[in-house]
Amino acid sequence: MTLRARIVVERPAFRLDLDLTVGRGEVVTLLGPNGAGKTTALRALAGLTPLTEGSIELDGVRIEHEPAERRPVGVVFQDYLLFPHLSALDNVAFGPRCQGRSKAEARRRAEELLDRMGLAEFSSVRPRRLSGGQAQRVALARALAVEPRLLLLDEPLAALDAHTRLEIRSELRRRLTGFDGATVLVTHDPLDAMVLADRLVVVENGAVVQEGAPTEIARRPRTDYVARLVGLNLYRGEGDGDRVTVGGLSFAAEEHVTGPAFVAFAPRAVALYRARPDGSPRNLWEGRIDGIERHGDNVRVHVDGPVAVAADVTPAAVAELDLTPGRPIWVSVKATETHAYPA
Amino acid sequence: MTLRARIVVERPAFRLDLDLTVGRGEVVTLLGPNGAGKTTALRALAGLTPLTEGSIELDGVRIEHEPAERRPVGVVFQDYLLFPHLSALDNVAFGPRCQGRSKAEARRRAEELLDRMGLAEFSSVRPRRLSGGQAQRVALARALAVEPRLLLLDEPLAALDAHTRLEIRSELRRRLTGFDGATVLVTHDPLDAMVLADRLVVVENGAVVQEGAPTEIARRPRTDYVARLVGLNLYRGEGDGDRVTVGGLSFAAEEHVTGPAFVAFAPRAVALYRARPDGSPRNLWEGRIDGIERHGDNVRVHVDGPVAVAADVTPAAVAELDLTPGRPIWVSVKATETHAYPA
Amino acid sequence: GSSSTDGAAPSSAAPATSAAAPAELTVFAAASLTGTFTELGEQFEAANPGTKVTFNFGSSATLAQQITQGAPAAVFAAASPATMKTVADAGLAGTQTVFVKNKLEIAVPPDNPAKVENLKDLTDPKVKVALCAEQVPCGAAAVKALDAAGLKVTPVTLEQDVKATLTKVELGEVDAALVYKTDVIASAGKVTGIPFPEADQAINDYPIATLKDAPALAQKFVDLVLSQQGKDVLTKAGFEAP
Amino acid sequence: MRSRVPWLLVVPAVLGMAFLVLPLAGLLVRAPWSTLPRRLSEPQVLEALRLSLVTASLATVICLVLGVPLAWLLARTDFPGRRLLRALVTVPLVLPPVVGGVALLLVLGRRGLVGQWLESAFGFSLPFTTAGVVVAEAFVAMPFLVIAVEGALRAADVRYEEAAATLGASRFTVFRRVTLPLVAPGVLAGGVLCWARALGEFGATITFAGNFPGRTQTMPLAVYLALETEPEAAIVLSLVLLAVSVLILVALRDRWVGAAA
Amino acid sequence: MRSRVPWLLVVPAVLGMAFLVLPLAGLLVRAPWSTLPRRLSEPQVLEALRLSLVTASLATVICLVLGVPLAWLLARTDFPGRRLLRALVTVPLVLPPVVGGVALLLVLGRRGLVGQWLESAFGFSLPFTTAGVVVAEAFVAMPFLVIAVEGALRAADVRYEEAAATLGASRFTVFRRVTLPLVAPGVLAGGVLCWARALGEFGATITFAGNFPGRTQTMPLAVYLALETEPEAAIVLSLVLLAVSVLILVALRDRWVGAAA
Ligand SMILES: Nc1ncnc2c1ncn2[C@@H]1O[C@H](COP(=O)(O)OP(=O)(O)OP(=O)(O)O)[C@@H](O)[C@H]1O
Ligand SMILES: Nc1ncnc2c1ncn2[C@@H]1O[C@H](COP(=O)(O)OP(=O)(O)OP(=O)(O)O)[C@@H](O)[C@H]1O
Ligand SMILES: [Mg+2]
Ligand SMILES: [Mg+2]
Repeated sequence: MTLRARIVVERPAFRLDLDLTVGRGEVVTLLGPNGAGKTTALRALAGLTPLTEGSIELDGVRIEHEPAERRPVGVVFQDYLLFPHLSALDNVAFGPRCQGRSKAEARRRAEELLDRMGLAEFSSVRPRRLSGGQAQRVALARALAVEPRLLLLDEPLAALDAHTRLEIRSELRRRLTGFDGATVLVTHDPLDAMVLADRLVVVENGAVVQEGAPTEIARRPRTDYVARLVGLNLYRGEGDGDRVTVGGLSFAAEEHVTGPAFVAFAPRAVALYRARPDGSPRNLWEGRIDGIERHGDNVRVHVDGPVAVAADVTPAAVAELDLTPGRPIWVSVKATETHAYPA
Repeated sequence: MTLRARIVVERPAFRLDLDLTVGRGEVVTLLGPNGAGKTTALRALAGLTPLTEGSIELDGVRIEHEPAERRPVGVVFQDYLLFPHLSALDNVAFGPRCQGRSKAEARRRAEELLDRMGLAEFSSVRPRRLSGGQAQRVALARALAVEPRLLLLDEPLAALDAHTRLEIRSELRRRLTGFDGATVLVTHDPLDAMVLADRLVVVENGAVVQEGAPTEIARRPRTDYVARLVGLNLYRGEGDGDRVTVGGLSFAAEEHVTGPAFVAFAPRAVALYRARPDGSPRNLWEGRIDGIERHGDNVRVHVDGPVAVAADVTPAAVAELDLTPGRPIWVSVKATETHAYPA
Repeated sequence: GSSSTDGAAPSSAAPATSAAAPAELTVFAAASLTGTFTELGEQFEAANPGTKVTFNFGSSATLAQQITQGAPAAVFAAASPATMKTVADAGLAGTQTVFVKNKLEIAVPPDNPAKVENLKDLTDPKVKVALCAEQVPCGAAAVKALDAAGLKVTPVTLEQDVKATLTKVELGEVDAALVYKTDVIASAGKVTGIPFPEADQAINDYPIATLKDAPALAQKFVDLVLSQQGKDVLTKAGFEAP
Repeated sequence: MRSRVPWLLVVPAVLGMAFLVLPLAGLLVRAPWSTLPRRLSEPQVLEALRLSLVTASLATVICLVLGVPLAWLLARTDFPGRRLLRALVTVPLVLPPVVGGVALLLVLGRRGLVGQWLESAFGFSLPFTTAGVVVAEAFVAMPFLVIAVEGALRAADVRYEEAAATLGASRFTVFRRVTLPLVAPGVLAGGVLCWARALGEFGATITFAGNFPGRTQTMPLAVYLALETEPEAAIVLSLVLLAVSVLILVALRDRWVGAAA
Repeated sequence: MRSRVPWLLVVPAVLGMAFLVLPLAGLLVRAPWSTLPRRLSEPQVLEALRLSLVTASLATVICLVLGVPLAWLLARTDFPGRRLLRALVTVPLVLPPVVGGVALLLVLGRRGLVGQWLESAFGFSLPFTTAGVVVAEAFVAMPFLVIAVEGALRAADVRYEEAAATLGASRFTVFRRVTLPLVAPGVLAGGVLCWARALGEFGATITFAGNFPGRTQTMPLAVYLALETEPEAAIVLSLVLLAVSVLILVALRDRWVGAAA
């Protein structure tokens, strides 16, 4: 393990308590809702926020008492924090200079990095004149320039446009692959998380709620937040082998579970009917439409009832079924599309 | 038309020249790569950057000579710019106060808005203590509080997590629907753009390159940037009815076009083969693998050759075909998945 | 030379006459008169119940400037005839009278480290000497005295006023200085004064005058200063009668 | 968690501190402490102290009211001659205070350019009054405030002001509700400089307002007179002035820091 | 594009400007211009001017070297007694300059606490030397620098310093390469205050360093003495001092503003 940390930070109205291990060359992504404590965790790792308790071990060395400047850590901040008085080039060359490289060497290295970020022509520009995305890329280059053994990124791709994002994501991916240190990344974007992360750590309210490979988490979310994140409907109930009881409903699922269990299915697996359907789908209940919004090419319908559920239907269906908020509606999910797993 | 503007801003190394019209209740999204001039355009509309040339007409009144504070405009800035010395509540109440409302009234209105943003408990908190996403939501509430007739949003959802984003997107959508003024929104996120926009304006290098309904643009991108944005492969060639010639290749497509034409197809429509396939697909050429990256559940393979192309394949296929960068590969696209339209 | 008003009956002899309205008298006086005039002021108030004497002490030059700019002063007591002349030239001064003279002494620290005994010792380059600047009365007097003795002294500093000069001696920064006898007395043993004969050729006159539009009370105050009672207070402080 | 001590900063800082504080120690050592109680019970001393505090505070208020807008004008607007005006603001700093007093007499004195008009129109004359002391102190102290506040304004992020403008705030509202709170530390620093300078003001005050006990005799003037008669008393008086001002500054900072946290 | 004029700001700003500049106008009106050429050709005047500029600049350099780190210490670190020290920094501001000069003599004079040791060890004594002038000016002017810079440091965003620390910068490097450039406007403002105050310094200088033409007689001393005999000459000398300082400040600003843009 490269990084092994227990991070406890106490704030007046908030407590963060995370165990975090990151292997050699591994990329761990912290995913969590706003205010979950992701930034706080990164700051603690970087040495900018003192730990209330806990320890941080990097390559076998305890660093929690080292000051920030002596931790072999590179940080990309959520709002860039590029030095306003230095050109893009000098921002990037700052770290190498601090590491004792000659001015020429540091500038050469910075030029190379900016070039790789597609910013060669902006090297003499001050941050105030950079657009949001340009600034973000300079910040990324600046953090990479110190060749850190622990790389911390707080929403590194948030300000990038889709085009640039693809490129920078690949660039980042490539850097991270050739990087034998540990990487901790914070993002809100499930796609970024899925693409970049070897392992996801989902944080809510200062604590880890789920941890694992992206595909595993996408398949078996354990909290409402994660479920929504990956676009699933998720409920917690009690399994008795065949069926899982949630609220007043009893769900049939692909898998057999006994004891506390989760039930999950995708919004596109949900069918809506004006009248009670006759057919065979065994998971059926009546609800009331709560809200409707466009979602990609489809329409996402939120239905209240014994359980709240999201359904994706085609725009044609909306017109055909005359779906309007407040209207009662029948909801059905096929058992073959419903997954159950132990809670 | 509510907003009718010609915005020309000249900078040492940059020229922005946009024509923009937004109808009553319409939401227009500016989409474009970093540095395209989106923020500059919003600043000009808000009165923060002077026009070099052009005019801005809002509800039939010319406002380009009005100072910012007398334009009926609300702005959400890219980096929030919440007043650090005021609580969240006072930040939101600032606008109503400036409009001459009583203190109590302004605060009531601000409380209501914060509540709707799910931030009721943070109303007495200073911005420095808010997490990134919380701050963004306060900024949104602050802009909405002045009941503007032109609402300008610079990446309003960028810092929100997927969960909150869904909610705030709906909230925003609802507000915008009940809002009979004009809305101009800048975003990098194609999903946000597709969901929120009635019309997309794609800006590159200071000029409009494409404009239209989201679905239309998604179906028929006219620049490489837009194509990548919506996840399509796009080429420009010469049609002679049956076929379109691009570089050395001749594409068969669903549609018949004569003269300058675009050819577009999705990465998932592309099939890869180790050896020349025998079957009937008529669009076939040999290339060389340029890069491979995970993309959602699939793998995206970039192939160089007579034209550069992106292909989405399953992880299983990667193993089976032993896809590694540098390896030669055969590429084929079915004519039925290939679309052609006039350039 | 002094002018006429000598010998008039001391006004303090008629206490009851002007008791009617409480009257205020503003006296502008050189800073070196602070101690003596404050005492005389108290005596004047005691002798003229219902009157209040207000002093404005400062550098004579500043006071002259203030008076020519319209300051509401009734009496001006200057530390040099030159400053009084400024006021007189502006047509603001009544009759001028020299009421005291001040004489120079050599001031040395009590331990007298440079063993200074007379004016000639000050010419020794190893002795650090402070003089007043030529522009202020004590400096002008020092130049006169040295000229009279035919000596040339190179001081380390030319001070703005006597007090500053004296401070340098008190703190031992200089070995000797030329200051007024009154200052040596006021320093209460922190410096030792050495009289020297050439001082008689460099005596500084202090003129006093009532000012234009002054109330009758002003002349009474001047009379008190010139009276024997006034002389007593002033000579006790080291001033010499004119 | 703390870094190594940055000696290159701490050593000069400590030297600087010593340079400022040692002379004070010299005064403390030499002061005739035994006479302190007697001094403090003299009504004249207390009166001078009160007058000093009152006039310095009033002068600071005037400087804030006129100086902060002036700093804003110099920092945020562009008009012909602004650069020259900005340099002229430093004039009262460079002017020897006694000359400053003379200049004030020439303008506001009974026979001055503006003063004679004040006198004939309102029968009101500034010199030799407590108001005159306030004017003299404000004149000498205002540049400190203006320059400090202008520096703070230039260092502040104007984008917050832009955000306020889009919310409908007039330039004055922007100034009052956004700019001013953002540069509060700079205004406080300037205010402290200004108040302290006013409190120690001597030359312009004695020249313009004279030296009348209870009316225009502030502590520095009392110290000057004490130097004439009893030099050691002057040291005691100075120390009293210092002690009071340090106490007030410590109390103020606490209050202010408390309010801002 | 411009807003309406914010009268509530412009009116007090113009009043403030008038208050600062009018007395100068008074001086200009009264100055005996005809004697100006003669004055300017007097070698003593030029010498005093040169000495003033040199000593004020040296004093400013000393203040920058010692004062900026001191401001940093007060703004960025926490140690017991910091609040008291911060208040003590203002002491030389409040101290009447003449008393300040006495305090310096008590410490650095021939028989002072430190001075007697300097004299016996190096045969070196500060009073009555040009170095003494620099010391006196630095003592009086340093608080202006420290307070202005501390204000600027407090208003600056510490997150940039954090970012620099994560890039491996020691606290001193952070200070030199990030903090200092960020607060440059504040340091400039403080430096201007400091220089101007040093240039106008009179009381402490004459008390500590004495008055000897060519060695310790700066312009304010020359002005003061001229006031004693020829008030009009004093006005001319003051105006010369003002004109030179305004010229230098305008030139400096232009240069500095040019470099920052
Ligand atoms: N300086 C501070 N003092 C006190 N509380 C703070 C401070 N900074 C953040 N908080 C609080 O700590 C909690 C965690 O904040 P943090 O910035 O770590 O969240 P986050 O997960 O990064 O959120 P986001 O995704 O919105 O950036 C929040 O509730 C926030 O209000
Ligand atoms: N103050 C300025 N002075 C000069 N050039 C500027 C300034 N601000 C921005 N620019 C330049 O103008 C161009 C447009 O910038 P703008 O911020 O409008 O881009 P954007 O489309 O908002 O990009 P992003 O999506 O990255 O925020 C960029 O090339 C940028 O470098
Ligand atoms: Mg965060
Ligand atoms: Mg932008």
